[in-house]
Amino acid sequence: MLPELYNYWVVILLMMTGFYIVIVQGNLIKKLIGLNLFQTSVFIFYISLGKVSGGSAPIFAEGVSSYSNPLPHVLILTAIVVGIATTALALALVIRIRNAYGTVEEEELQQRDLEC
Amino acid sequence: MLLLLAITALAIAWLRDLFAAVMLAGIYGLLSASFFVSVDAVDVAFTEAAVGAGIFPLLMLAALALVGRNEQTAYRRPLISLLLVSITGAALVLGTLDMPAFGSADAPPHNHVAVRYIEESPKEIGIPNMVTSVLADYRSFDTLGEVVVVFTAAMGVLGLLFTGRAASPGSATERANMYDHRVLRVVSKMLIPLILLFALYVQFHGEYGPGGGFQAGVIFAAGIILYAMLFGFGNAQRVVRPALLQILAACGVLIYGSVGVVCLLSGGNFLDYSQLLPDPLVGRHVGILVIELGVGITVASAMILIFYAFASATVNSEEVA
Amino acid sequence: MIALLLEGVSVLCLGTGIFLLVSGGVGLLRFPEVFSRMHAAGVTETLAASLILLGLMLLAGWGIVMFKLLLILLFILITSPTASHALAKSAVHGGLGVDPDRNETS
Amino acid sequence: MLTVVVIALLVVMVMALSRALLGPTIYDRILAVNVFGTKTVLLIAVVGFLFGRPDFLDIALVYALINFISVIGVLRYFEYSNDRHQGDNP
Repeated sequence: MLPELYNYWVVILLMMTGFYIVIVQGNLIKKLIGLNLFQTSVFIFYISLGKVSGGSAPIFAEGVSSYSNPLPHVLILTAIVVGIATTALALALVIRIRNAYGTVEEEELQQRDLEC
Repeated sequence: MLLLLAITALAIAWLRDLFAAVMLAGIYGLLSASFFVSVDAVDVAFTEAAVGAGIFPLLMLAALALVGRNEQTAYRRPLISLLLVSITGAALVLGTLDMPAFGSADAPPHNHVAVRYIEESPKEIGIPNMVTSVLADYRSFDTLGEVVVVFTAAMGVLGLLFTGRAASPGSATERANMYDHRVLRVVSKMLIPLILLFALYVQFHGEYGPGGGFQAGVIFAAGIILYAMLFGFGNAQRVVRPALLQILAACGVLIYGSVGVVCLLSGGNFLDYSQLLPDPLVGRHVGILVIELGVGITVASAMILIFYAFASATVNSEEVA
Repeated sequence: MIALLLEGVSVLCLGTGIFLLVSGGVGLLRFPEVFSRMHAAGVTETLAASLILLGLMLLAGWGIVMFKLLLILLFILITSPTASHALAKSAVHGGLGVDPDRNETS
Repeated sequence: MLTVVVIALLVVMVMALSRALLGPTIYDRILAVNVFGTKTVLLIAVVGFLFGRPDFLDIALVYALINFISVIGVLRYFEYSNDRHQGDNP
């Protein structure tokens, strides 16, 4: 029972690291990296759900009997592209914040916000 | 393989210098893509490699060029958050205890929906790559939504950053480090046509092997970005004009939507390709090909536009700073 | 007979490839200075990679697979030296220059 | 035989990763990423053979391509930020 679930525990570890980075780190860019970490761990979780041991990649070929489940792959394909689109937008926002406030650290942002 | 992933993730958390964190994010993307290959997720590995290990670090670096590399503030209240994180982690681990074993064939998700797709899709659509058949045919409406998402993201980034003033080819930074890339420029002159050709290859054999519109678009954009990096943004913007790209991004989405409308006109419901041609099977093939083309054009031009926006932001802020 | 010979040669290629790989890896870790590490990494990237790919090609036999492997081999042989060249150039440019008169690496 | 190759590749990747983690200068890290990328290309090619699915090689080719572009990107960025801090370059 233990060795099979190893995969899911590593995914949870990655998720928690990403979560930790987002909470603790002050720098906005570092938060984005943490967010990306969190996102990739969700992808890994979905794909490892779809794996059938002994099944090969979901491309129809002669002499291959069992396939891995193709459905999570489709889901994750869409999710990766949407993920990169949102990260690009977030980075653009960070740059505009930098131009406006002159800093990217969370505390200074709050202080400057209170002042003006 | 997963152990390596875990180590990289922990290292990223621990590192202070942003530059090193971005480098490790690149390695993390590569590692997760190789994990996807070992778990038979071929298309996903393709996309994750092209996006997660390719475009993501490039975008982060472009942003870092503007924002500065070091991270001043120390950690804030690390212990409480560590406690919070470990509690949620424990709760999640509890959740996984009764999940099916990794890779077990009789797990619930495998034997209801997937069986129908694995059996029917080669017969109904006749292309070996089931992932593309589901992506482009059964679920093509969602893919349309996704293409629109990429398009709006590019427009959003343009709105935020792009000031339209293209970097003049002769500006100071261009001429300054023009001289020291002699070897790189010669090599990339050889490589870039190969890269673009490979992108087209990936685009059009999406039905038979791993590949498809997204991956092709990202590789195409990576080729152009390489050109822009080595030959300066002024020349790159002269070669691939931003205005042209905006039109291209729009017409990619247009192609996708118009295929749907054509199916509507010829009697089927929206995006049902079997109406396109008298013989339904060939109709589906044509439909999928055109859809992938539309997706490829939009993704490629969106990525290049985003990169131009970031690049023009660096040039402008340099004059301001 | 030919198959056996091919098999033998490919095993030989893979064997030397692995040996070079591991020695380069160890070199990467133990060398004191950036440029000597770059040399060690260069060994693994070019020679070991092409040997392993050659071994795979022999295994694959004629056909589309061999062509793809050839493509990958060519691509690696073109890109990795250029990448290390660019890396060395920017290392020197970035102030890490190894002044020639200092013979022993600190 | 192929499994031995896979194990050797994994060992070298761990070495490159450790070099990336503890590398003193930035160039060590870039070097480690470069070595890591090339080894992943080989790993995918060998794994493709191990499973008997030769169509994995497209992914290996994409890896090599992306690895080259990210290394060039990093160096280009690094030179660019040097120029800005020093004002004019030599």
